[in-house]
Amino acid sequence: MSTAAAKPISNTRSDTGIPTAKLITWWVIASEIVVFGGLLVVYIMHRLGHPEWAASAAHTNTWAGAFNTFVLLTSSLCAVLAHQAADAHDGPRAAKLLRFTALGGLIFLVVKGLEWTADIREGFVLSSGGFWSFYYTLAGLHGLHVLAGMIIMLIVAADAAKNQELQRVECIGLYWHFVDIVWIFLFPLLYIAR
Amino acid sequence: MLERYLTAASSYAHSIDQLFLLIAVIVGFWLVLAEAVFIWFVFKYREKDGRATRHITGEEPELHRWITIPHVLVILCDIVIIIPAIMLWYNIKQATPPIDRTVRVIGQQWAWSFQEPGPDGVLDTADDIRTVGELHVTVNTTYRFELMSRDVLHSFAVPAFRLKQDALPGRTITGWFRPNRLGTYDIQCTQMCGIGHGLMAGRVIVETQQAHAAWLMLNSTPPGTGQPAPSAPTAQGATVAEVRR
Amino acid sequence: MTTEVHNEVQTESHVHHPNYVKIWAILVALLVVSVVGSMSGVRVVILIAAFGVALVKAFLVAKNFMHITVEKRFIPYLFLICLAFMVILFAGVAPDVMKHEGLRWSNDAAKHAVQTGMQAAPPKHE
Amino acid sequence: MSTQVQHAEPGVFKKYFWSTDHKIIAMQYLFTGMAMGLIGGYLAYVFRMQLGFPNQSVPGFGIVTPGKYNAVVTMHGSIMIFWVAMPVLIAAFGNFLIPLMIGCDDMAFPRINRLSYQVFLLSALLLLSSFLVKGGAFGGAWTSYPPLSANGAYNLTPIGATLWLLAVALEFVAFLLGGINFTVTVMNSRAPGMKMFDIPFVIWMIVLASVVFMASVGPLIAGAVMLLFDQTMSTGFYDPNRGGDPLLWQHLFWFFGHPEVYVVLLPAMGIVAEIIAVFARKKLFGYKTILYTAWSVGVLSFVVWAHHQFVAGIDPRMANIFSITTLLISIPIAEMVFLYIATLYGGSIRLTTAMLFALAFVAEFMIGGVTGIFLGASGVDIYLHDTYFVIAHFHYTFVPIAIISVFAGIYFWFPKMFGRMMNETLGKIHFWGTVIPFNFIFIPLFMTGAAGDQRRVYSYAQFAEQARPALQHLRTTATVSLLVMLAFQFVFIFNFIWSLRNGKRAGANPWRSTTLEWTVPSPPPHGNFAELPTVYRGPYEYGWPGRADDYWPQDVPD
Repeated sequence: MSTAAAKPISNTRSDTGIPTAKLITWWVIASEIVVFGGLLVVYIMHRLGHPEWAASAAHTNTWAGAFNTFVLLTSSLCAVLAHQAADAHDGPRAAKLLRFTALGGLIFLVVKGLEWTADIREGFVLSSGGFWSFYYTLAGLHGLHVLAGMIIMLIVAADAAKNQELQRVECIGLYWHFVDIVWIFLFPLLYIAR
Repeated sequence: MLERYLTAASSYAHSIDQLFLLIAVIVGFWLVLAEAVFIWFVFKYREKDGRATRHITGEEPELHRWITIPHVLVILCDIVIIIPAIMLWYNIKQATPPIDRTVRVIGQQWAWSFQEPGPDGVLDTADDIRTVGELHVTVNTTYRFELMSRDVLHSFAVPAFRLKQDALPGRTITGWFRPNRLGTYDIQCTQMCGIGHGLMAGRVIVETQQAHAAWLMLNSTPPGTGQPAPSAPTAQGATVAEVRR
Repeated sequence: MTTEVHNEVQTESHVHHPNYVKIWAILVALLVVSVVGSMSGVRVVILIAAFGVALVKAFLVAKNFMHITVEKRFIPYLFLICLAFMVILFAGVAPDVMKHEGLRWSNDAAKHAVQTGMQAAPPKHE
Repeated sequence: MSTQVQHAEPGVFKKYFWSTDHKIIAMQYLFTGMAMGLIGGYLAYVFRMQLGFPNQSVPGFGIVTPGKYNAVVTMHGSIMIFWVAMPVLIAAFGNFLIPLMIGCDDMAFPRINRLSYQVFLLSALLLLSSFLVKGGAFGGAWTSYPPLSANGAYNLTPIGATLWLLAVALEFVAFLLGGINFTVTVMNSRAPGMKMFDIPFVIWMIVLASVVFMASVGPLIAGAVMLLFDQTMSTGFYDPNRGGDPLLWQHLFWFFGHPEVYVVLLPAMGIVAEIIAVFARKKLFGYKTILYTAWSVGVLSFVVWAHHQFVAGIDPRMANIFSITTLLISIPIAEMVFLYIATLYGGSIRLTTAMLFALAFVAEFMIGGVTGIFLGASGVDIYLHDTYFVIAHFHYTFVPIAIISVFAGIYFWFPKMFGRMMNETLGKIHFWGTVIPFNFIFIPLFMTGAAGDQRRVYSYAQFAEQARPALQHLRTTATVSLLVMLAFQFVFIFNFIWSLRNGKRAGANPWRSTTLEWTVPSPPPHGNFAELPTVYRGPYEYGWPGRADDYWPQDVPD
């Protein structure tokens, strides 16, 4: 999507005062809120209805979760700094910071991979009980968003390095902060509450 | 009004029919009125040369009145409908009249099986009568039913009783009915339950005290015989019983 | 026209940047708090450490990193409406799914699962 | 059409299949939707034949076994809602009308728009492919309630069930992409001077529908993932014996499923509003009031979902709340209809085919609306739930929405789409041949429903009360009427194709309408407007006193 084709005029108008790219990002985030929101609502009501799941929840690795939270928070910092750089029309710096952010995402996914391998070694798989089904589904859905975010971020970074499409830096940043916020809630729900 | 289409054979069937009639009258009035005005407008304001159209925004108070007045009336009609509707719902699905006898209704792919408490009137005792596809009840007796499913969703529906309740696997859902008319009536499954959905029929036989007593005597055998034939997949079949322990 | 709009909006929305690194430091501190809190056996402390802190962190990120407070009003409202719908969903579904018993119904299977589960492994913090 | 064009040489392929032009994408959606509509109609023919003339070999299909019957009804429902109503009403008309009516050259994100259609096409092909797989197409009803849908041992169509789920999920993705694009375009890309209340009503409705869809579908997407895992990875999200709950899916499905009804209703209302205004030569009666009622419908639609589940095993106390909200939503809908009728008042009504269809929408939709009251009243719903009364009710809403209003829209915008007029005589034949049989299909079904006919049953032979000859006559009547209605659709198809080549050439503004799409040549060139217009007034300024013309286009300065 990053090939700089001739944009329609409709894309360059801004009746709301919000640039089009930013506006669609907000709407995408809104639609993601209800996807994650729905899944979380369902998980929470099951968790409240099934106290016995706490036993399974006790097996999750709080330290891995905490470290991943730290990683995401840091990558969010990089993202917002990249946005700052883009505002200052410093494309290369923005690109560098975006790549750092994507690196954070990579670390996050690696840690999650190791964590899951350990869980599966212990015999906890997707189908071994209610808690684990939700654990893998929630974290997996979030992980997919991290992955997607990374890919888009690298594409945006490639453009930004050439000082092109700098407005996209802020958009992908917003999306990344949203993914971060989702994790901020997943962390206590999956790792702490027991 | 509904009796014209199907006999009413339970204590609350008639009140459902009455509510149906009430709603039919109210909404029928509105429908006829609206359609009449609509057609009249289409005819009266058809294109005629020499008559220009009028520029009306609809904000003019003297015109907008014609929207707000029916608007308020609709609200009133809604209230007139909702109150009896909820009262009826309360009487059928929430309030429980004094129960004379309890039967268990079990849905499975693709048959209804029933557990009658037998002469001692207590479920899960040796003299229970298990039947498949046939429920024997006594007229003018208030029955409590325990509804369960062995596999997928089913819906226990007796149109003549105006009775309908879904059966969910893993759950026991109770309700009541009071047959007040002798005869044999259909039992349907009204929830899609697989390829046999259209074959999942049963009969409820409303009989007199004496007839029912005779039937009890005849069939009250130790359990084991008359067990409902388990239908594929049987794996889930056990769970209901297991959960009951 | 477009570029004007861009600049206009962007400057307008970032007149003064918060110190992002400071915000980040606060977030990390809160993270530590929640982890430490979760180690304490007390249920109330855990819940506050877990979810109270999570709310604060989410707010900080939304405010300072996403600049949602200086964005056009209807954006935060849009998100709040979406969240409100989720609350409605919870309110409508919980009576059937979260509860295992209600008026004229009882979820025997779920009760059974809870029962056996609790016998198998009584959770620590119950 | 697009699917055929794929095989043509790259030039044509790029023009008609890979294009990012909103008009081409609209045509892709329109023709795909119409093709799916033909399939849906054929399926209706199959199961109506089985019901009307039980257990006889259906010409063009064969013997309808119970399993095939379930698959056919399931696919009919899914296709008509997700692959006909949605793509034609929202995507096709939305894509075609939004940029033209708000006065810009294209969607804000043309490539996302193209992607949206491609995902949609993929979902359609995925669904159709399920007819060919082992076990056949999914037969667990369009609501796909678990455990039946979750367990191949129960539904006996393991592959079909998964394909159905994937297809629906992809379709949701397609409409999320499209809907968000629509919303952003209308919010940001309007012509200078077009304020909130200068936006044509149909555009408002399409955007509102997109937003309602976006906000309601999320939980179901999550739920679909869970169901997919239940089907393929042996999780137990909906399995009561493993800590799951079958009721959960019903809640997630209807939390989306009921707003979905309004997602397709509102654009239909919008199309009808445009046409009534033009051919009655009248400003919409209380434009703002209609808008407010539409908004309140959109909001209320989120709090009524469980009225689909009154007897589904939800806590009976909850039913009371949802019964009240359900009757509440009847108020704004009723007011909308009143306002449409009031728009006719004082007008000068020209009964073109488009207008006839638009008026028929209002007349028929009223019947669908009032019969909904029976079902919203929880007490009566105990008896009517899952009977043919329900089927007749929602077909009295969905046929006006997905068929009648769509025909109205096509007859109305055909000149703009293809530069030629459709034949009015054939159009009127098609109109009467569609609307009259339609009533004779579903009025008998109201009766069989009142007599207790339950849904999704391939034969009533097992049920003494339902097997009465009187009821069978009603079913046969419905079937015969359907055959008549389907036969008359060929008149439309002929008219459509014939008019493409031989129709009378249409000028830029054949209906003497005020909105912006009529200010450009028919068909509009790439980029739509030679110079982008400026808007000076609301969309429905007809019959201004003291003006030569009885209409005053939006882009003409005073």
